[in-house]
Amino acid sequence: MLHIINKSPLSNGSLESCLRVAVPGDILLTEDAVYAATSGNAFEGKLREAMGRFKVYVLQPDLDARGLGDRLIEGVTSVDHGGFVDLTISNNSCQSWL
Amino acid sequence: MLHIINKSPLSNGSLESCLRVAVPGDILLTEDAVYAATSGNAFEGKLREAMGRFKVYVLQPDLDARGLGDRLIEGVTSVDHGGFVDLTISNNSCQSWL
Amino acid sequence: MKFGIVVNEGPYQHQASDSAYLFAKAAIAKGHEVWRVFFYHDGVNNASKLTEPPQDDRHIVNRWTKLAEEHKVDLVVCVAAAMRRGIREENLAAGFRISGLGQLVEAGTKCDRLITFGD
Amino acid sequence: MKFGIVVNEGPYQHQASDSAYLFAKAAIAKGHEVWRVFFYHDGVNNASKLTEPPQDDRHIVNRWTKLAEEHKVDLVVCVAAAMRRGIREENLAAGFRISGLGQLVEAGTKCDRLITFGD
Amino acid sequence: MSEGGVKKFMFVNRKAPYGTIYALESLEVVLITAAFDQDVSLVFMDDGVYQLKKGQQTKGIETKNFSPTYRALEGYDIEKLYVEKESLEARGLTEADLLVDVTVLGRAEMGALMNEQDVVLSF
Amino acid sequence: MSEGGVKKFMFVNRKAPYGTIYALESLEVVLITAAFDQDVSLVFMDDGVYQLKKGQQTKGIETKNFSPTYRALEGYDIEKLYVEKESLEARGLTEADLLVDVTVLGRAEMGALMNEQDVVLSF
Repeated sequence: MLHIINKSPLSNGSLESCLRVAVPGDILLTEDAVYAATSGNAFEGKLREAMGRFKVYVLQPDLDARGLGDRLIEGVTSVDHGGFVDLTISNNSCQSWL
Repeated sequence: MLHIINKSPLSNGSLESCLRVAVPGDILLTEDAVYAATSGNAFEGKLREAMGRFKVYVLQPDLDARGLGDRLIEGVTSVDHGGFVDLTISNNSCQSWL
Repeated sequence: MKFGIVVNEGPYQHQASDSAYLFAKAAIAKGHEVWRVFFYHDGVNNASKLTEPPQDDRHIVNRWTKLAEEHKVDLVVCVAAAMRRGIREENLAAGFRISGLGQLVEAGTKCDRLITFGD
Repeated sequence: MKFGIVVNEGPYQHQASDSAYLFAKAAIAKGHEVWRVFFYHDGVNNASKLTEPPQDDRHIVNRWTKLAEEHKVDLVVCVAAAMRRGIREENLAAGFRISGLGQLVEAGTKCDRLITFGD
Repeated sequence: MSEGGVKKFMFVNRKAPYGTIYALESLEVVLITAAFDQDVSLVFMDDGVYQLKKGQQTKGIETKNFSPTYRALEGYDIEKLYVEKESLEARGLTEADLLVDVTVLGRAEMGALMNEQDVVLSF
Repeated sequence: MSEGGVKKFMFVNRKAPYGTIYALESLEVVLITAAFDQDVSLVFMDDGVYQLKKGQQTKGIETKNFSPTYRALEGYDIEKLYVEKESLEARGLTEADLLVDVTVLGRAEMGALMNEQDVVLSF
């Protein structure tokens, strides 16, 4: 299952809820959730821990819009909107943690 | 200053940000923030600590709507919408932590 | 006391508009003046006269109109936000008027208190 | 692949509608079908033909209309949500149609994937 | 996908009632989905567990109390209601506080159940 | 209130750009408020500090990049820009990452500044 998160982890609990409950699989960080994949962010430790269980992707156009293209945590995979589409296909289902 | 919070402390960081920054004064919990004033909630410890510095109010109609009228933490003062109006007057200014 | 109120969210989706209305009603009941309500961001959607909620639900738009009529509350819809969201003279409910952000600043300067309701 | 998309938020206020559009465009560019976009909750506000954003900004409503015309995407607006928010036939933009929640369920049953964009 | 065109639909409710409309509109689509003879599950986690709290009294906010609808779900053969244990505990609630009978699942069981679904809709 | 009908207006920005419209609409009302000769302060805290990040490139999301507007504020005599130190640090950012010169305040100083205001608008 592909888990899609769109909220900053420093103001909203969606990513943390996903990490607490979800069976390990793919996570895509979009919109304001891309901040979770930037180095130096207070959530970095939790994300690195999650990367042991989940494969983490970030939507690059959303990261670029926010001026953080050069801060991506190593090991997070960058995708464009086409890659987003591919992820929804390679997984049998998807869930948006709104 | 009256600080108005309307988000649940378990999904959103608004109340915590207010407690971190605000000069001690009055806090009014409205809408989904009323959950912060209920006993047994994981935020209870932080709220009790804040009550040493802030005077905490809760909007009773919002608490009743959510079926938690009987769970109010002792020491939190209940007000109705008229009491909300009075609080904006007894304070020189107000800030909504949206 | 003279109150200004800011509403940042549309009707029904968030509680903001309900909370703002109940605050305004309580202030008036206590003898205060609600001088202006400024509808900003998605708040402009409170002003659509095409709104038709289920019969057993509150009619948020008509409630504002009635408040304006009975208590001379000035209901101002932010023009820039309204254009972005399809609120214009042709679908504007009674009691509302469309104007600029200067009306919000004016509410800040002229009212004793300005209270914001949003998400 | 056959995709269904759900949009829960109105235009401009949240990024949801932008993200949904870019996803739809990318899916089509890869040769997939976007069978239906269902506009739910405040998402119905994407369908107002009265929308007029600043000239230097994207026109979210017209973008959906164009996508529907060029790629036969079925744009469905939830009737109950639309009534609550003042979206009706008279202010409905081209390419959209108003229908019931059954259309969302049908998208879930008939599409290979259903992706939700919201707040 | 399951046999005969029936899919597993899960409705994940993570938001408190009244602060936003999602809880109310979720109920509407759940009823329609059941009418289409799909396999329907409702999940309540995070602040969504508050939707099921007994004793909601909405007169003071002049809004319709829709919580009795949860009790009516059974009449539409919607019987799979799951609540996440950790979310309930973090809010000081127990099953006795809830309007309806539910199945309480630990977070791992909840995750496994989500993973089996064909369509997940979030509210 | 300050003398001569001038009030202290503070605009508190706590949300990230692009995910929601608040940052953009905040800029519009800030400019108008300055045009009305009021005392204008801008605060950036929590995810609001991200609004000032250098290097925003919005082509890939087909949305207007409004961040250059922060640089134009000075031309309208809007010079009181405050950033909360703790919010900046929690996001791994420093003053060198920001588009404009700001005054960095600790949380206590920020609280004291808020307390002096006549009108606080939140975005």
